[in-house]
Amino acid sequence: MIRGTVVIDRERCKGCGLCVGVCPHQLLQMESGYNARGYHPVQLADSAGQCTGCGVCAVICPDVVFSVYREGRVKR
Amino acid sequence: MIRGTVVIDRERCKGCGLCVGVCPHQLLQMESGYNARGYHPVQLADSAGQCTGCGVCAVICPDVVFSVYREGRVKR
Amino acid sequence: MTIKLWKGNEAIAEAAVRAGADAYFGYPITPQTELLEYLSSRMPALGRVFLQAESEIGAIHMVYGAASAGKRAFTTSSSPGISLMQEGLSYIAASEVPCVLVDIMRGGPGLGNIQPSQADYFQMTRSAGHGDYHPLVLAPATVQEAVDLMSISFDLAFLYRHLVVLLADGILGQMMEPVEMPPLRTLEDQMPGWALTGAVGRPPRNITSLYLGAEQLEGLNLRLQAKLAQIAAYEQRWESYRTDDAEQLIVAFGTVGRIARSAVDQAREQGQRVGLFRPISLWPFPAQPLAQLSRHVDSILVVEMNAGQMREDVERIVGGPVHFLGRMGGMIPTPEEIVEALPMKPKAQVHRNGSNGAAPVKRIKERSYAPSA
Amino acid sequence: MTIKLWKGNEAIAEAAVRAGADAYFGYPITPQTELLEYLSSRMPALGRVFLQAESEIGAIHMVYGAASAGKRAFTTSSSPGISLMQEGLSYIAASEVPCVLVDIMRGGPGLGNIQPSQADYFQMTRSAGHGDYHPLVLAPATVQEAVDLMSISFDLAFLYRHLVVLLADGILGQMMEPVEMPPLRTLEDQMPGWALTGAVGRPPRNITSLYLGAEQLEGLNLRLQAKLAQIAAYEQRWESYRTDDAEQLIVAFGTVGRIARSAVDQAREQGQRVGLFRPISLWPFPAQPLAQLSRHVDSILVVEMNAGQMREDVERIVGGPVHFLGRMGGMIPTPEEIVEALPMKPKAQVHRNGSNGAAPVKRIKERSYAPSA
Amino acid sequence: MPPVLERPIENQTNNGSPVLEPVYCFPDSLRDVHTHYCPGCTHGTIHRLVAEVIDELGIRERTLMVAPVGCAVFAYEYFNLDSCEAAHGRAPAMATGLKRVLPDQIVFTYQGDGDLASIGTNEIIHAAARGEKITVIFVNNAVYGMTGGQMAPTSLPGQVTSSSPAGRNPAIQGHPIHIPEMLAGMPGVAYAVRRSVHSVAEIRKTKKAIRQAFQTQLDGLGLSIVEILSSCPTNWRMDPAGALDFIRDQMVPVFPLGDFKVIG
Amino acid sequence: MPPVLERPIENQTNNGSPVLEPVYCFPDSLRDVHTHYCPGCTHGTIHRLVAEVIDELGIRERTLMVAPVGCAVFAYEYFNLDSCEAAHGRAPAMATGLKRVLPDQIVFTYQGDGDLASIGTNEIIHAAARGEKITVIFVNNAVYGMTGGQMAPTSLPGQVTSSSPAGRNPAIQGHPIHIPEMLAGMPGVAYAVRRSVHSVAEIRKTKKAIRQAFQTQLDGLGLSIVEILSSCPTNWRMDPAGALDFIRDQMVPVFPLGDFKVIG
Amino acid sequence: MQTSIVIAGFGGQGVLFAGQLLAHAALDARKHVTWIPSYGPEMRGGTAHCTVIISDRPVGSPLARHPEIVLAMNQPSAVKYAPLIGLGGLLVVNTSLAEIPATRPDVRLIPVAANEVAEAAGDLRLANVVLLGALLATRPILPAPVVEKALERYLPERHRHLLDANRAAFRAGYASQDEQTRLAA
Amino acid sequence: MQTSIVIAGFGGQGVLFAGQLLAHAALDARKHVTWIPSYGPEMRGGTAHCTVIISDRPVGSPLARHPEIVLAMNQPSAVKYAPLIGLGGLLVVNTSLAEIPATRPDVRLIPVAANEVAEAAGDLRLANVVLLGALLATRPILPAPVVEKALERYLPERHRHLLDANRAAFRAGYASQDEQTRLAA
Ligand SMILES: Cc1ncc(C[n+]2csc(CCOP(=O)(O)OP(=O)(O)O)c2C)c(N)n1
Ligand SMILES: Cc1ncc(C[n+]2csc(CCOP(=O)(O)OP(=O)(O)O)c2C)c(N)n1
Ligand code: SF4
Ligand code: SF4
Ligand code: SF4
Ligand code: SF4
Ligand code: SF4
Ligand code: SF4
Ligand SMILES: [Mg+2]
Ligand SMILES: [Mg+2]
Repeated sequence: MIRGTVVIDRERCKGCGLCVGVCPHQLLQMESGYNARGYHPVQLADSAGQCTGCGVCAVICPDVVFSVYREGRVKR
Repeated sequence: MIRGTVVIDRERCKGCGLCVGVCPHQLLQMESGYNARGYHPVQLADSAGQCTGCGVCAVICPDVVFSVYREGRVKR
Repeated sequence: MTIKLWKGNEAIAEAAVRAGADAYFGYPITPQTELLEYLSSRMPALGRVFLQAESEIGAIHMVYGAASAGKRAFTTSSSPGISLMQEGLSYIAASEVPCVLVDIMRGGPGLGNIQPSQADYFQMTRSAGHGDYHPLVLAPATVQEAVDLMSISFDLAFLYRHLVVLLADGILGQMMEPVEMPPLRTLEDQMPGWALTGAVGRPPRNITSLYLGAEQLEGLNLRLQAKLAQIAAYEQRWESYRTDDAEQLIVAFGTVGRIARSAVDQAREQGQRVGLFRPISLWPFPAQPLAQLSRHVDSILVVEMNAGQMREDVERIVGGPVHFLGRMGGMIPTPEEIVEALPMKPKAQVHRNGSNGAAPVKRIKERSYAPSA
Repeated sequence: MTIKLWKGNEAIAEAAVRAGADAYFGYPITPQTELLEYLSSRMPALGRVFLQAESEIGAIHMVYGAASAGKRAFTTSSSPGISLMQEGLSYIAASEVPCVLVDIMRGGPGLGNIQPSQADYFQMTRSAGHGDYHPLVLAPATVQEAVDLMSISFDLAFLYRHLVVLLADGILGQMMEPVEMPPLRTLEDQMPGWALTGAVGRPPRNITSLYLGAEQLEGLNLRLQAKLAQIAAYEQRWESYRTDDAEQLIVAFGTVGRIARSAVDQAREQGQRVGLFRPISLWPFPAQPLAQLSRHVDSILVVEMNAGQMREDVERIVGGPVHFLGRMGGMIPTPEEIVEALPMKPKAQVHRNGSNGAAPVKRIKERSYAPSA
Repeated sequence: MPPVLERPIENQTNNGSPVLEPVYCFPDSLRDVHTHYCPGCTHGTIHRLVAEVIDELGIRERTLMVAPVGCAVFAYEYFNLDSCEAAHGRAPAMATGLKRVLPDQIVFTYQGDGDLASIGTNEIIHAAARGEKITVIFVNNAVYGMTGGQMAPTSLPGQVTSSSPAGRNPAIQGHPIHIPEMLAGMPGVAYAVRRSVHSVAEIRKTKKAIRQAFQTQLDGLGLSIVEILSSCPTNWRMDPAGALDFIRDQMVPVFPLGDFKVIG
Repeated sequence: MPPVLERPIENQTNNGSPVLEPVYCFPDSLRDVHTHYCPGCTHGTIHRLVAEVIDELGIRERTLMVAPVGCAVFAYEYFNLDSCEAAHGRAPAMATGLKRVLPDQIVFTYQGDGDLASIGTNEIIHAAARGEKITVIFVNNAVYGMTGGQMAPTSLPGQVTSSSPAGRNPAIQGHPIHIPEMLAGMPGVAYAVRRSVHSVAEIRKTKKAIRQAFQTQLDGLGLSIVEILSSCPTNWRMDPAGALDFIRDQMVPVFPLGDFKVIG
Repeated sequence: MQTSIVIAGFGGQGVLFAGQLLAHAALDARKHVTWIPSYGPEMRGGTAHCTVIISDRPVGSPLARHPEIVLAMNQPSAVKYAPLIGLGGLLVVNTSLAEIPATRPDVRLIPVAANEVAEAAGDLRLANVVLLGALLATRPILPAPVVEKALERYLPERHRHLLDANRAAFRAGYASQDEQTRLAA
Repeated sequence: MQTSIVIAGFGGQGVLFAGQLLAHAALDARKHVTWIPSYGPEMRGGTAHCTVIISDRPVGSPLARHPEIVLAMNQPSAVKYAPLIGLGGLLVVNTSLAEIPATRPDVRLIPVAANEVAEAAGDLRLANVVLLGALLATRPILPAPVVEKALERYLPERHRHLLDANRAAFRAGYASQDEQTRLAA
């Protein structure tokens, strides 16, 4: 399985929760804290390194919060 | 053949000539004189009583110039 | 009768309903949307017509149609939407079909914003659209006054077979104030003698604004002008506040009129002899009363939420330049600001609240022809 | 250079072409249709853009788009069509995009007729649409002057990034007169620094009229007002004719201005000391020169083909009521009629042509506030 | 069979011939005034057809007409009906206002192609979308007649007009617009057809369609529209008969006659 | 397969793990500013898709956007493009003006359903009829979002909105309007499809359609339009995930996804 | 000196062109000049007219409520304009299509059977130019050669082949009055 | 006497209702009163505020650039309005969501952990009413019973079931200050 990760732009997140529902490995959850705009931003809980960099979180996110990274060369 | 006739409202006629072209018996022709609006109105030339009251002149006339009469009872 | 808190937009809507409105056609636009929303349930509940149009152009022509049937029809909008109605309004006025329009003004020009403004003064008092006419324009300063004026607007529209405009701004539309609502009027279904109803046993009626011959169209215009002269004679409305001994006169309408009232009180407390002239009918402008008042004061300050549109009328009527304070784009003049703009300063320096570090106020304040020339 | 007979509409169109117009968008309406028709062959022949829009609303927004690209874009219409453009014009002015509009006025209100009129004076000089601004309005009296003003209109529009309006009437559009056409200008394709061209190696540019914050929108308005003040300072245009020793002053613009010129000559022949003040820029109105002139005359007569729209400006500027002669709906005042309307009668009774049994002239002629109050 | 009035108006003796009965008379729903239409202009034909249908349905006293801006701008003076004159393109909105407050009356608009298919497209589409129970008589003569023959959205490819002097070029000015086809897809539209008046036979079919359009309204089924291909001899620069041939030979191929939607 | 940027922007080492390559980055064609859209509003999703397509086609520096009046009124602040802000409904006319004078640039409008399918129907239809070579991103959320959730011509039958408190009643307020279906019949239209953003799979399909729409313009084929079913959690009074389900369960049955016209 | 001329007739009789010809000639003669048509839908099928004003100084109103000269090409025009003619004016009337109207004593009346003269000159449609010729023979508001020259210069391309006929018609019109004038003298 | 009150917070915190409640109560107390919200798109997800003016005579401006009383329900509101408060004014701040801002010495500051108090009273969403209680305990611009009565009369139908909780929250807010006031005294 490809290994990957995501970088979360915490301040862009509006806490809508859409990404949480689509991550195939349930790696995303809402922070209890607030960001500057008063939203609970999402966070990656991937201690086991399960993220595949599949990018569906980025696809569903309306606020371009995620950058997604994957191991190895980018397929073209 | 049904016999009929038409009454021409000479002042309504604009001399467009459309009726002349459609009368199956070529009974209509333009007057050489003018009516009050400066048009050559159409006239019925039916000395032989050929008009059947078929009404196609009335159908084509854009200016409601014709009243059409036919012998006998009106069909319903 | 009970007094209740009403939101301006909803109060105006309810007042229209109680004044017997038969049909409403409108299109959403902030800050008047609550009017439409309120009517979307209220009108059908009474078996009357509510229809959201596809656009303001659609709305005004639906009103034109319903009004042509002799019904009490109205629409509401805000500045950009009003611009779109200009052609339709001109048709309505020319056809002498009665109708009522509510304009809850917002900041312009262009898309501007949704904040309060008075920058439709010209658009509404100087013939809406092309041609020579003026709508009858009423400018309330409180929600109660808006209700009261709305209550008579259909009557005026039908009396003169003319376009009546209720001209307010976002503040009046959005604010809540105590209101005593008039009762629901039940109107007998009396069709006026010009209404389109179907030509039953009478010659057909036409409603048109087309007069191909110049003499005919001049005839229409002379008829319109005569009617306008009548309206000017009978329908001038205004309020004077503490003007009896005033040395300085503030002239302001609508929301600014009520703010100026506070300014008058503040200035009086500071020992200045200030009064307020508040035109309620903007067309016909209450010219005589203002002209008369102007002869007894030393200075006149016009305050508006625009660049000085009513000012031009005031200058024409008083026969010379006046002082002016204008805020635009949704900025709302404060009573303090108005007091400060008064040309004559009080002799004693007076302590005043509210100067704690706020940014310096931008404003137009001048005494010359230049920009309005 | 050669002088040729030109029909007004076609001459204006050709002048626009020669002034470097890049794009025209328009919709047919009498009495300006020849403008569109002329350009439908002329613009493509030069590889420029001609497009008949689906409506006046479409046309003005196409102009808005093309002008946003930094091009010399224009449209033309007549009164009802101009009403439909009010929202778009307000957007254009607020976005500070330069563009040119030609309004060949016809009789109103409503559908009215297609005869000449000057009843868009208010609509054009008092902020077209909602919000605080004035277009720069130029009113030619002859076909030659229309050509001359059209020739500079794009330059003015670009200089100020503002809306410039050529305001004429059906007579000027339909008549032929000798014209000396300026040469075809070749403009280098210099894109102004604000134009939308694609953000190549620079930050993106936005053209908008939206300023959500009240302070921001007031900022825009102050900028607009400052610009208008500049325009008012630099762009006043007028003509004085035989005013040096005048006791009576006629004020008239456009077509009526040229007719009034004949009236001045006729009155002078009858021994009356009459002069003409003809504003060429209606906004900015040439206030100072008129104010100055007004101090040296005994009376002022405003003549218009409307119910007295410019009269309000004149009254404001001279500080009191003036005499007025207005014809409407396509009726055109004659020189004789104007002479007759002059308030001071000549001492000697003078023989005058043209009174052989014509119907008595209907007109508005008054000296009070009432209908314009 | 010639169109027959339901009720013969009068019997009369004509030059001593046997009793003749009127089979074709001036319709009640027209006023006996001179129209300003050019000689041979089929606006007149269409007026007559509409008037005959209203007569035959017996609804003259409850029918309201909304006239357009276009050559038919004076239609309200020619029809013997209560009527009004909408701004250019806005007739469907005005008709909506009338019909909504007078739901029992019959309301129809009479509109040209510039009026309905150019400036007023929004109003007709949304009246259709709302399913307004009105009837629309849509007269397509492929030009702006009133203003002197400029290109309309319905002008034919290649058609020379006063504003497409090189002929309408679809690559620049687009293709003609097909209104009934476009409206037929909407549930609010109950009847959408195209007819023509270029021959006696077509005129008769057009009358039937107009009748069905009004019947659709009487039955409360939704919006009904009849597009009618019509001539403009003046601006086409043709004689009246040639103009009818032009409809048949040039327009019908671009605007196929037919029923695009018939409900009820 | 996840959408892949043509050019990986940077390589970086993340927490000592092996070299990770970016497969999903912030698009060049967006500005890194906070948007005012409500949480979960798919306007944001659609913005991103459009930006990615522009990036991938390499046309950022020659693309001009026309923003609408609606919730996307500030789109011009969010896209990293030359852009302008049209009056309500008039974006296609403004785009026409731009494209006609700059035929080599890529011009697109971004419009809501109130903007395009209500007040601006005339402008979109005539841009389509003329075959303007522009691209239209049409965001249908079945309400007027910006003004607080009033009924739109696209509102569903029965849908409760702030101006149809009893639910939209087709007998009174008409049926929803189907724009791409209506435009597909016009020769000037080269690409007319409907997509949705209610799931990852649909979002990917939507992106492909947007890409093809821009390609259609690049190929000079005619007007291209992608209607996109979009959510308005705020005015629908739903949570963001529920709003996506609403699209899937309620909107798609009324607005079927699909290709109504594809040329080239 | 200022002269106002109204030319009126049926649409198709060339009244607008006759006026333009006069206007062109006036410009060639270095006069101030305006030409204005009646316009709009009432043209359609009905009557048309235009007004030409020729002057030594800039023209004020391009319209004349009481023109000095009227060329009436048909009956309705003759009826409409005869009473409007200015004091001491001139009415040229096409007797082929109009009866001679009653006129005031101060108005000079020139009847011309223009259709017949035109037909003789080669084309019935040149009645307009015939009337112009008759006018100039009666009131030399412009030198006849200038008008003939204008005919050459401004006849539209599609009518070029009728130039000789036009010239002939103009001269025939001129001659008709020349003669009459001589007779009257 | 005229008092201007601004109530500000996140959308959803009930700031508009709190203001309306005050306005209704003021009317019941036979005062002149106005209420005006912030409106438009900036409400969305962001902050909302309203202004209530209670007066003995007709209210001029329904807005106050420098309100006497501010109820700040969140951090941005506290930051925005603290410096705008009028001379000798009052700032009630919800310390559950906002830090205590720096204020001028003339401004009285009332910190209330409104979320906690509300939660204790039965519902987190009643923080607005808690703050109202605290306000009225500090500055009796209206009699507390009138406000309680207003709560009964004007609580929207769909929140009727929360009436008791509302009353409890109001009293808890009131009590919190009552106590503090006593302590401070
Ligand atoms: C707002 C507005 N724009 C333009 C016009 C000018 N106008 C009058 S009729 C017409 C076109 C009519 O064409 P059409 O609808 O096809 O009718 P037709 O004359 O061909 O029967 C136009 C553009 C107008 N009166 N109002
Ligand atoms: C002429 C005009 N009319 C009305 C409005 C008010 N208005 C602003 S946005 C909008 C509706 C937008 O709805 P939609 O296009 O569906 O976009 P959404 O907000 O749903 O994305 C309206 C009616 C306006 N600004 N201008
Ligand atoms: S990239 Fe895939 S696996 Fe990783 S967080 Fe996102 S959705 Fe989950
Ligand atoms: S989808 Fe985006 S905005 Fe929504 S919670 Fe996830 S990261 Fe935040
Ligand atoms: S009724 Fe028939 S036969 Fe008689 S004239 Fe008319 S067309 Fe000819
Ligand atoms: S068709 Fe009618 S108008 Fe035409 S010539 Fe015949 S009778 Fe006259
Ligand atoms: S211009 Fe055309 S459409 Fe109009 S009346 Fe004449 S022929 Fe008919
Ligand atoms: S109101 Fe609706 S469409 Fe607008 S931003 Fe919020 S969720 Fe999106
Ligand atoms: Mg047509
Ligand atoms: Mg929407």
